[in-house]
Amino acid sequence: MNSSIEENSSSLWKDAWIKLSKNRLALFGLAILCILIITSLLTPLIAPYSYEAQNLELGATSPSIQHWLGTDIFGRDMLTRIMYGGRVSLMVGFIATAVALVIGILWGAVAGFFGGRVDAVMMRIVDMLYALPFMIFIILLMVVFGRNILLLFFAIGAVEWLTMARIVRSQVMALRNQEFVEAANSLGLSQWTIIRRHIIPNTLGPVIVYTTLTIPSVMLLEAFLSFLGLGIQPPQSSWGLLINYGVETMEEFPWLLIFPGIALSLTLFALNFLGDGLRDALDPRASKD
Amino acid sequence: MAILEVNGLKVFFHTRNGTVKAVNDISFSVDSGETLAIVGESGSGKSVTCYSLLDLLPKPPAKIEAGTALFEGNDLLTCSKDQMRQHRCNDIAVIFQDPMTSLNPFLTIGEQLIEPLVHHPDKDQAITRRSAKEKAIALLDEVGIIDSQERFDCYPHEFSGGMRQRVMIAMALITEPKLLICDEPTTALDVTIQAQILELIKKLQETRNVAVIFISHDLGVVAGIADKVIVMCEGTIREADITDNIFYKTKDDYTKKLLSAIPEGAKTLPNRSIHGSPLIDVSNLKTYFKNQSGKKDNENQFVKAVDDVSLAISRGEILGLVGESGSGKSTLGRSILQLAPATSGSVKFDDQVLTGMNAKQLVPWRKRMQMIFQDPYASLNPRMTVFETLSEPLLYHGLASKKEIAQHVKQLMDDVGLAQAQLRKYPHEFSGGQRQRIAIGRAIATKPEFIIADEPVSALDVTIQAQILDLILDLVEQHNLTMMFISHDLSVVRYISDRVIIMNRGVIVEQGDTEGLWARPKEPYTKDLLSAIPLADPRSERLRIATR
Amino acid sequence: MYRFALGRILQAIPVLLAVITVTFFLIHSAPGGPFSADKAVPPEVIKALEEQYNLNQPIWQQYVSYLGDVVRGDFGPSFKYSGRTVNELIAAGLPITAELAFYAMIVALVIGLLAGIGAAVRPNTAQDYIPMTAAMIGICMPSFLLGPLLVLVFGINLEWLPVSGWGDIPGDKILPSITLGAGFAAYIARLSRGGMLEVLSQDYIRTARAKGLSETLIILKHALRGGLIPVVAFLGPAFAGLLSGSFVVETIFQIPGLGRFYVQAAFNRDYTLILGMTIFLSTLIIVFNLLSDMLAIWLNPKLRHEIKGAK
Amino acid sequence: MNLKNDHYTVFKASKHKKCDFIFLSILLATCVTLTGCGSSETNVVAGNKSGTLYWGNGTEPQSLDPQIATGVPEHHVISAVMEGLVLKDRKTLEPRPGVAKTWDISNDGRVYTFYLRENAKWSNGDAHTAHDYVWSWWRALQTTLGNQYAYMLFPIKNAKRYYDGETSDFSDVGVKAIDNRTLQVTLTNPTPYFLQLLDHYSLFPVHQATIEKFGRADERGTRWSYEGNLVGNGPYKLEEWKINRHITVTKNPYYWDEANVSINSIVFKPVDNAVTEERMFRAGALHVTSSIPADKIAIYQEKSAPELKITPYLGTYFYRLNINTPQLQDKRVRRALGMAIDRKQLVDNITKGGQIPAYTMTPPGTMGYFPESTLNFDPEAAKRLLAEAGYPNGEGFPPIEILYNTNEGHRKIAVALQEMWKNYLNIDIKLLNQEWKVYLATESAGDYQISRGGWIGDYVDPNNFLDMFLCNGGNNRTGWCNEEYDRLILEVAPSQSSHEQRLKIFQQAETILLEDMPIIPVYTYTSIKLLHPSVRNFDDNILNQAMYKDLYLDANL
Repeated sequence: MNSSIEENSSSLWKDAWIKLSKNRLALFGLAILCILIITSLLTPLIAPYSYEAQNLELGATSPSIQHWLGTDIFGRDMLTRIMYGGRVSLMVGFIATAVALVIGILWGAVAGFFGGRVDAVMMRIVDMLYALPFMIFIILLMVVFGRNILLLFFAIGAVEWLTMARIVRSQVMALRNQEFVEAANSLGLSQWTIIRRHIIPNTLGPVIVYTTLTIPSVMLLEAFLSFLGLGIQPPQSSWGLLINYGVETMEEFPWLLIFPGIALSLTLFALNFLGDGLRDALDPRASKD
Repeated sequence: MAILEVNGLKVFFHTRNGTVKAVNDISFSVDSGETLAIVGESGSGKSVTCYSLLDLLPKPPAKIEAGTALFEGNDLLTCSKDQMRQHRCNDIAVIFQDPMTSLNPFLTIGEQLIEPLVHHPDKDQAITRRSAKEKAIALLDEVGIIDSQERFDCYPHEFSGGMRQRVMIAMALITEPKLLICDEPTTALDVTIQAQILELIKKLQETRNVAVIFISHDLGVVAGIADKVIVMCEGTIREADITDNIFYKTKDDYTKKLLSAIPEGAKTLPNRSIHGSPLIDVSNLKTYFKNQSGKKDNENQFVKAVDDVSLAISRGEILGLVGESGSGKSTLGRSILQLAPATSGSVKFDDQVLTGMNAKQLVPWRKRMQMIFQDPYASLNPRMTVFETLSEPLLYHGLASKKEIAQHVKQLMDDVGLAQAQLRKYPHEFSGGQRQRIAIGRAIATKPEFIIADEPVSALDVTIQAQILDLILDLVEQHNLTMMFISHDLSVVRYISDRVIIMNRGVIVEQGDTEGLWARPKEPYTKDLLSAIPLADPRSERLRIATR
Repeated sequence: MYRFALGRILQAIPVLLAVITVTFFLIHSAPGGPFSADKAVPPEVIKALEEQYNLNQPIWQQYVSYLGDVVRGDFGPSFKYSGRTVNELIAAGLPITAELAFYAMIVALVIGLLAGIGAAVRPNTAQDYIPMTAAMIGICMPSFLLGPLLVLVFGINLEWLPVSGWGDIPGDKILPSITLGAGFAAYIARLSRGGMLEVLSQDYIRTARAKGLSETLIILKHALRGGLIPVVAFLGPAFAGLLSGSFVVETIFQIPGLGRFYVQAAFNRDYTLILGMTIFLSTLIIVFNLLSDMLAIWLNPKLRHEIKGAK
Repeated sequence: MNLKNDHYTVFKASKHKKCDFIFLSILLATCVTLTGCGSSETNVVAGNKSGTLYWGNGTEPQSLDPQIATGVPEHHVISAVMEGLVLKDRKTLEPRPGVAKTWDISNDGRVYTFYLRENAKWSNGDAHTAHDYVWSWWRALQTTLGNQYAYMLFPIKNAKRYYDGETSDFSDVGVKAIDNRTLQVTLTNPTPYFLQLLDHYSLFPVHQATIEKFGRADERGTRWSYEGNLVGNGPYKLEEWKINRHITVTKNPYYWDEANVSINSIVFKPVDNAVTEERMFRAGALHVTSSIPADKIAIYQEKSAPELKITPYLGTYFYRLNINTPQLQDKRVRRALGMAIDRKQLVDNITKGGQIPAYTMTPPGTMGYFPESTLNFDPEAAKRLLAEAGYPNGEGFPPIEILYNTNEGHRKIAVALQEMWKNYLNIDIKLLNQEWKVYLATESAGDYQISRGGWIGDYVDPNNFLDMFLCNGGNNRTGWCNEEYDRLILEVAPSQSSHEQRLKIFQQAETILLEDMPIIPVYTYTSIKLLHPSVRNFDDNILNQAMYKDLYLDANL
């Protein structure tokens, strides 16, 4: 009995995992994501070709035995390019979203919890950032800080956290007058503890759903920024960039668009299944199976 | 002749966790002009029975497995959707429990009233808006809405709870139904309002000669109005008989249990209060809120939730605080605990002034005073297990180390009567009574000296209520607690407290020793309150309704 | 309501001022001036130009005098489009972008609400899954992909619709509106589904049903108002998104709107034009957020009452 | 059973058909509103009937003031509404009479006398005289106007001195109206390409009265060149200018050669996205495009579509090497880089637009100039050179960075080069793209290692390409400086009496440039466009310049 009680200490997450493991669709999503992540990690070992070796005479060819997903206009193997692109895209997608998530949740939770002036000032800052011209901001960042992948995360995070903050804020506004928060107050818990333990876990549902939608759009934003010169540089690539280039030639070489598109869509669906599963798993009230 | 005859009704809920037999083979009948009361605790299937008659259950998961429900010879359970609309529109009306959520907040009450007339399924029977409005206003007058002409265009939130329930009744009656189903129509209302609404239903039933099915968990409520009573438990009928037989000659154990659970009489335990310096000393406390809807002139700028209240609570005393909704009783409780900032006045705890302290300074005092909240659904963090909920105050106040915590929590579980095996469960997996036990466990975790219990039993079934009250009394005894017990239910307060304070509109109306106050109420308001308490005694209830 | 609006407008002033300040110093610190070009420009020319546009003054002085001009409603001359004022350029582009945003909004609302309400009415059926899957793709389908796809199919292969322009040929507004609106339609579908599901499980819907009302009436009259509140709250941010997203669509379809001007201005370092447009777009975004909040209040009688009371 | 807590929605649909019908009709109504009714014929078909030419014109023109404007789209519009003293032959680019009916050149090649047409008029009917040129060129030399092409007038005697403020008396400048119909221009040196310059818009005449009506003569940003105001002397007059939509010009009834202008009006459409432009062309919205996406070229070539027009263009795509980069200071390294580029592969598989591999800075054939080059594709030799410079097989060679401005075409070339140098020389290359203005600032500041560059000739003469790399040339930007080279370009070449002699000097200079290799020529541009077959007399020339008045539309196509 004793040992089982010890396990209880972080049970929301533990229980969530148990519940998740019973949700077939979510597991499927998780499996796909794991496959993608593992493939990315192992890419340098298992990629069939070099991602940068060109064969200009070969040029763009449609899928064949040698090149399962065809080659791009430089004669580079698309499968290899997509595998390497996945490394960048997944990393950017997850890290930048995580940055946005942390800032957005904290900002929104603090603004919503304290309300009043604090809220007004914090949300006006969000309004202002919403209204700022993104393009100029990026160009300036690029110039002031030079080229840096960290900057890319910062730039994306700086944009994406705004909506997150708004979502969390409205959630928190609704939560902060709930009796269990008052109960926590009457226990004398510090404001920070209340936000951390009682408020934030209860905002997770919408946050998770928004997150699963954010990751793919972050991947595409990365393409846009790389295209502008912030972020990764050729011959490296990412799914977003591959799609971006693919669009230009979608009539001539449709496979250059279709395969990276499939890779991204697969991630999107996997994330969505996993996200819905996680949302249900993290909500103890949702039916248990 | 029976207007409605239900035979062998079975309604099951097919969920992913298995099948719940919500209603399992019940039969009953109602004659026109008759009032049938269905009494049972939550989960007994009483509401499901009635909703299944009007096809109002969510399907899936609900499924009507068997049975017939003949309304004037037509089976309601198998009729077509169009026929069902006809029945809903012409024959059977429902008054729902919560007038707060059962009226559409986005539409004026007038619009909602005339709807079934204007959009009648039979085009021939549909009438113009103008005549529908006339009819609705007449009906509003009848149910006791003053200024019905103007109120016709108001939205639900502009009405008080009682008025909303009157609107709801008008809405049910506007189509002149032959059968009226009242689903706990007074449960959400204050005791004086409850009396008025019961009276109104009774009166309307008599003038219109409709059949009524009255659903309630409270035997006291149905005592005065029911002709026949059905007692339901876990989907089956335990007992069905005429009212007097149920109350006076029951043989069924469950019915007996229900009857005995109704709190009656005075506190049986001795008053332990120690005279001398009081533990809590409140003087001239005022708690005002900025008025959101009032005008900005100086007089009405604030809602005076607590207006110049002074009181003292001795060590070991249980003080009952009674008032109707909006009387400021909860705000007073929160102000004493420094959860709602006081506008002026002082609160002393053990001779230490608490008002004006900041959050940090209050921490050591918080440990010594705790609160039990009304709603066991809302007062527990849905994402924390019992273990987490109970261990949080212990760890936070350093009352137990990580190693000992499991032991402490188990001890608490024992104290409040919960099985230790349930440590890992989440609040939603418990029943209301169990949840309230968790909340009580959390409140006593820090071994406080003073607890404010804010309507701790008002959301619970009557049998559970009795258990929880006993638990509270036990704990008070065991831990030598001082308590302020807030409630709108006078019987409960009488059952539990040594001394009573009656509050109305932010001020103390009357206070005194419990039994003394019951015997000799001075203020008319107190008298009104006391006389409105429904008794589980059909004869005296009938008499009281008749004499009023 | 007036008081509420006034309060929000007053709050907007510091926001706008901050936007102006940040943008002003951002663009002035970006490398490359408005007059640098591929072929080296003689220093005399640069000097003459800077003098003419007061760029030789200290930066704070430029800032103060710019603020003064803005207060007077004068956004100054464009540096790049010699002889044009910023006011004039905005006046030329705004109606087009506004129209595009408006049609896109209609597309988003019509498609989004149809899909969302349809899905909510029959949850967990094909009528729910298909539009919701489409919505998920729609949210992530970038317009730089959707636009060319639509052009290829409807413009070039089927020859049903024009491939570019705005108001030149009948029908040339369809593809841009759909391209811009699609992503938002997807959001609205999800929001309205969630909102409607929430409302349809409310007690008052049961009341309405018990009254014998038809399902159509219940959905259109009782459920829609409450169910659409999340959508209404989204309209403000959606409008901001439409404005900033219009750039891509304007480029794909060669629409002479503000979005293209904005980006060209950024690349040209046309300081006054960037600032003017930023101020203008920020104001629009603020105004539409306000309108969408006010609409949400107006839809909710309780909030309406509270706001009215506070007057 | 607590009904409220249940997830499932209480709902059954009964009147579904009705709902769907309502929704569908809303959707339908929206569609109809957006569509208008029916489709109409394409621009091209309509234009062929009405004599309207639809012209894809790149970006929105920033100004139509010929002494302020820069850029190709501006050029296209300005040369429709204005005209210089001399025109060019649409095929050979030989000078042809414009406003000047005839001209004399003095024997020493320094004095030009132009005889203007009697019937030359402004588009408002005003008389067009030799004085207009004196005034216009005076205006072109005002520093306050900020004319970036003022240097085009510098061959004229004292023009540079006047511009630099060394003399304030404009009568010192070698331009004189002898009478209303006679203009005499005196040059500093004999300048063989001077007649060509006269067809450049910076030397076009402007209408004094109109300019002064809208502001000072030397004031920028007046409204004289806008819709309804502009008065010109070209075959067309400005009819309508809708920002970012189109500029429409219609036949100018006062034009001296009005009788020979066939097309009634030209609509210039600013289309800055090549992919969109190509789609518009396919959909019949344009007669002429300004470009074509590289990947589309092959498709047109495969079906040998007559619409595709590829013509050599007077321009060179090259890379600048920053001489101050430590590993690039050795000219053997620079040569090695230059020799390890497989230009043929590049133009065949990457640019695909028929570009010509370039081994010299000046495009071959510029005014009869066919430079010889010591540069070729020779990876082995390149490897040897690199080894000699201390980097055998690229070992120890610090990674080097290519700067280019953000653009898909530049990216592709840089990516290909990166791989070639890696392949042939085993050296590591990084790529850096920057937004245009940032790139310009970086390049001008010399803050790069290798940078892509391009140069389009303003006039057809080797001088225009070679004088970029003078020590203090504003466009040099490589840090390279060679006194002998400067002397050849600045002193020796201008003083040559014969054309052949002059070209020999240029060859000498070019050889110095290529030996030292501060720049690596990559290819000679081609102008690639799509042209509808109904447009006739649109002949190819290396300036990609159309003679509007020669064009006509064949309505049968």
